Amino acid sequence: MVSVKPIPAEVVENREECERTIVLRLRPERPIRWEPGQFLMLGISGVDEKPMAFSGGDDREFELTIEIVGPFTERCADLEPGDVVWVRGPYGKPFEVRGSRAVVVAGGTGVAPLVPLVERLRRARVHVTSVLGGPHADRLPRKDDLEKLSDELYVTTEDGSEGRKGFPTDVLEELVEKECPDVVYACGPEGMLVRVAEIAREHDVPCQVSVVRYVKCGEGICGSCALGKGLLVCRDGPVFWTEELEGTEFGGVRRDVTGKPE
Amino acid sequence: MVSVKPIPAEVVENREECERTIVLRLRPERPIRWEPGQFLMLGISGVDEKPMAFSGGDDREFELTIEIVGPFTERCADLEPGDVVWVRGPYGKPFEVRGSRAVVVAGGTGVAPLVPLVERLRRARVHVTSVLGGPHADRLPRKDDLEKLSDELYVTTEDGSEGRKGFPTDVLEELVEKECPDVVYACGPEGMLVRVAEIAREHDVPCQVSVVRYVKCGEGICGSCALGKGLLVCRDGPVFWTEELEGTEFGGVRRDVTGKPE
Amino acid sequence: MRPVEVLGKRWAHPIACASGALAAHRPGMENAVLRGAAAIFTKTVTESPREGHPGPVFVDYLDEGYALNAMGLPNPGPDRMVVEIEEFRDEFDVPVYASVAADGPEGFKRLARAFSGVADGLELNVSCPHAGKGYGAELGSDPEAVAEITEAAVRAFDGPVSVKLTPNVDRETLLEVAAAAIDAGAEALTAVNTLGPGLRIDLRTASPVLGAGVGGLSGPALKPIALRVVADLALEFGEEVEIIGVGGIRNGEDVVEFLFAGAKAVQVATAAREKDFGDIAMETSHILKELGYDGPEEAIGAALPEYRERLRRLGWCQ
Amino acid sequence: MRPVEVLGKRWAHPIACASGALAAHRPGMENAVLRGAAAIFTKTVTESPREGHPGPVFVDYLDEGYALNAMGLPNPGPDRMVVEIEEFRDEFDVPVYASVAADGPEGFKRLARAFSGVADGLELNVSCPHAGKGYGAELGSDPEAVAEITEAAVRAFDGPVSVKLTPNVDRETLLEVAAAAIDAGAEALTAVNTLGPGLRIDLRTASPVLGAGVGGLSGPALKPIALRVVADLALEFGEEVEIIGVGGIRNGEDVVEFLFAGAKAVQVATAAREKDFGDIAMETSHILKELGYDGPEEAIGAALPEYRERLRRLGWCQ
Repeated sequence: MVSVKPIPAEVVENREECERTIVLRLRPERPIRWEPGQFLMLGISGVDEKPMAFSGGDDREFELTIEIVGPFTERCADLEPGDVVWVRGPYGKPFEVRGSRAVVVAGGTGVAPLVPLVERLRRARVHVTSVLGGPHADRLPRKDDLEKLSDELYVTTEDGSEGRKGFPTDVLEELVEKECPDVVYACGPEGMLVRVAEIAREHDVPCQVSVVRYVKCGEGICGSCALGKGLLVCRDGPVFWTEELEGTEFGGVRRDVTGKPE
Repeated sequence: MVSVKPIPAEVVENREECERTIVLRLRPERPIRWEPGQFLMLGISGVDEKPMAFSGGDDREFELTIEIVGPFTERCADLEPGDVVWVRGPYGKPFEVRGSRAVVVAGGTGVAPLVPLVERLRRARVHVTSVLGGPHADRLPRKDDLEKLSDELYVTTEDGSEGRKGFPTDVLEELVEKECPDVVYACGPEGMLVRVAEIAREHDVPCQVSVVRYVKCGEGICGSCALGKGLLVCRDGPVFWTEELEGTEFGGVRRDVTGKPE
Repeated sequence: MRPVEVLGKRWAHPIACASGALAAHRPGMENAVLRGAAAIFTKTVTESPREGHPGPVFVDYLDEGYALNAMGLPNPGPDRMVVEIEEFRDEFDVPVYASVAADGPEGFKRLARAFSGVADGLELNVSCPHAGKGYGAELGSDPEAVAEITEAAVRAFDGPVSVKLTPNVDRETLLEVAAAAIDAGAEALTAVNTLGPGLRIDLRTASPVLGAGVGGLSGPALKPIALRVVADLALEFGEEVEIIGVGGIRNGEDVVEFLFAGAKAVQVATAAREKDFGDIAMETSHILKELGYDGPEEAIGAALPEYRERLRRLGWCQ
Repeated sequence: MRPVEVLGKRWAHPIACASGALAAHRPGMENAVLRGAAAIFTKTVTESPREGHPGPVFVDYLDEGYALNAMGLPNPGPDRMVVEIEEFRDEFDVPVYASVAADGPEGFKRLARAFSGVADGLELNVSCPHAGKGYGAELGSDPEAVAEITEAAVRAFDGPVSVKLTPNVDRETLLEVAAAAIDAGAEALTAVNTLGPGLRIDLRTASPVLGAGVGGLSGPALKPIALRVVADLALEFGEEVEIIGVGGIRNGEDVVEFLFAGAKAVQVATAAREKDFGDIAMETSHILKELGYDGPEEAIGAALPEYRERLRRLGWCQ
């Protein structure tokens, strides 16, 4: 029987990436083979455990891009090199590499799984245009990495403090017309993902999005991340082709930790 | 972790071999790879389970030579083709093939593991002289098989009703002088084995004997078959080089099912 | 496979989704049904919504035969679960049973009322080994508490009630608890909840692996314990109640073992990780046929005569 | 590794041969010691010799994390076991503890007398799950019975007494049983005996696999249960008694987990199938060093502060 046990991982680096966002570099006791789009469960002993997307690095040492949003992620921010955390994974299905021209749309910390995706796409000789959006100039995580990795990067901020004023979907609309991409990849707030899916559908471009739901067990048992139509985010996702999501709670119901719609 | 679970085996044949002795031919649900000298635990549901040496055949269908000595073996005698018994194994260490001339000494049902041993030896081009002893002419199990398989067969009976009057060890004494074997193999009553070991030692011939003790778990846990000097019959035996047995209870203490010396 | 009648409903086959697995809300129920579950037992609902324990809530030691979990009964509360069940019913015609837990008869009564006319039956969770003070197995190891709770629920609910038992009691107490549940009106017994709780310790941090500290043991290693409980219940009460087996079931052979032990139907939880309920049902059907049984009903309790015989030898049975 | 003081004796390291494994008689004890056991707990001795249950007495489901056994306490009786221990002592200077079982205080008293001046200590087996009516776990789930038995044995024996506990009770009963044993004079608690009993059924014959019908569950899957019991006992009684951990220990990491949970020493049974006690001791020594502990004594209870913290959240601890 395959078993995914928590293993210790040493914090190698914990850097402030931008406002309220850190990048945690971990070295697990044993290598973990992962693909862009997959996630692991990150545990801090005595605190809690949360799903986090792989966000760069390799099997022996990888990065997580973490937004500080509550008690658990605040504890993540306090981690120092040499500290031990616990990781189990990898879980979930990765992004699929397809075609020769891709547009990658990142909303805030949604950039996390997209950094290694862009790297993978470029290695597969796919032309990548990336769009990164955030509320303002200090909330554009992994901007430098995306810039370095992508063929082209567009930046948007809601207040116009950097790049274009507005939303990454504004840029996407232009890009799908101009660039005629073979595929669109996106991760970010669900509202943004819904809009990305619409734009892609309107232009008949296949589109993969990485969806966030309460993932508790990570193993497809507890049901908390069920999305409808038989889909579980932890097993069947978190990356879905947008047509798979039709008729599910994607873009509709979001549930809190008790399972109640928010 | 390696696991040896009971598997069903179908009775293919149950033939009366000679007085109070049957040969049971079994076809296990899955093949069992065994070597001459190894044994299995034979279970009859709701009755009991006992160790039995492999006594011929192959991985897919093998034979057991069973003396009827009590309630369990009486039930064995009642088995009919199509009946299902349970087997787990193989357990124990097999005989070692060595040299080019061997003498094989069988006392009564002790012949059980020796039939396939002789077959194996002949396949390895070892010259085999066998000795089979029993109380009288109707208690010489597997005589025909041994005769066919061995280069030479000597038979002894205590009452002289067949072959030489006396014990197989009488023949062995002559053979070790005459044949100068490289190795002696024996299985049978412990008194006989002790004598075989003495004769072999006197003539400096290496000797392997198969020892019988109460084997209950078969897995080296319960300790019932411990022989002294750290040896367990089920794991380190049942086949031992006679020098391994020095200082053990072999030839001395025999214990009943409670562990008490008999 | 032939349908079976369980807890007052017709199930397409004897394999349901266990409480704790998948059916956290409508989409969870949907997942279980689309993967072939013949009936749904919801995640346990408490009087107020619960967030559950901190993580890790599930740790997979399946290479050692088990998993530990301490979800901590996360649930949206009865009002919302009623809506989830109703929405589910709009789409699917599959029996849904509500698993409920409270800290005493009053709470169980209120929950029973909430699900009256909504769920096809109730399963009383008096057996969760990690629910904490006043909940779960603490109640379920006390025959008097079980009697009061069962009576309260049976009176307040308009359908069949099953009591889910804890295996973490001695043999005598188990039979007393079961008798108490039956006397109080339970129509079925669900056997068993997870074992323990169990503890695993991180050596690096010298602290428990699970967020809650301890968790219930599930998976293949639970099966022999669950089977024994089912067989003991079936010998003693098989004529009076339906027994629903749960614990470590992964395949058709496991299901048949439970049927032979006296279970009328079974539930699957941990194995949902790797297998669809429908596949297990297919396997069950094949194995029953191979063994010469026309359907699951015929196989129920097939091993009990011989089991009784063995217990007699141990002095545990007349 | 540094020696440890357990049950009044100096053990070379904290890993002993558990009762039930190997030490059926002198050659069995010899096997355990030659393979590195620091102390020997004999197979359980009853007032009269016993043949044990019909086979199979042991079934190996270790690919599912467990084994089931129902040896049925085969033993040569106290008179003979005394001789076996004395013969063993002529050759080896290793502590030997006699495991004993009877159906009440009188029997335990007689056994305690028989081993006085012979064994270095007694282990009271009130926890075997398949010994049958009147024996084993039936007694060990009743605090009063345990109190009487322990008192009788302590009075009649001239050395330390450990009570071996059953895990097959609820948390509250477990602590009551332990308290009863301690109040009656037990100097140590051995935790735990095998789980269950468990049942597996042959599908072909529709009957139990084990000769006795049911058997105790041992192996890796027992470990989390045993660890939780050890930790619960250590939190509650750690100052008053020595705790000897047993259940599913296969390697050095397992031993350290038990030390962290509060065990002063451990016993190994099922894993003796695949590994020598001495190898497990070596592994333990390495791991302790890696983790920065000078010896086993320092590691005892290292996880208890955090364990207590988690139990507090569950309301199970002050």
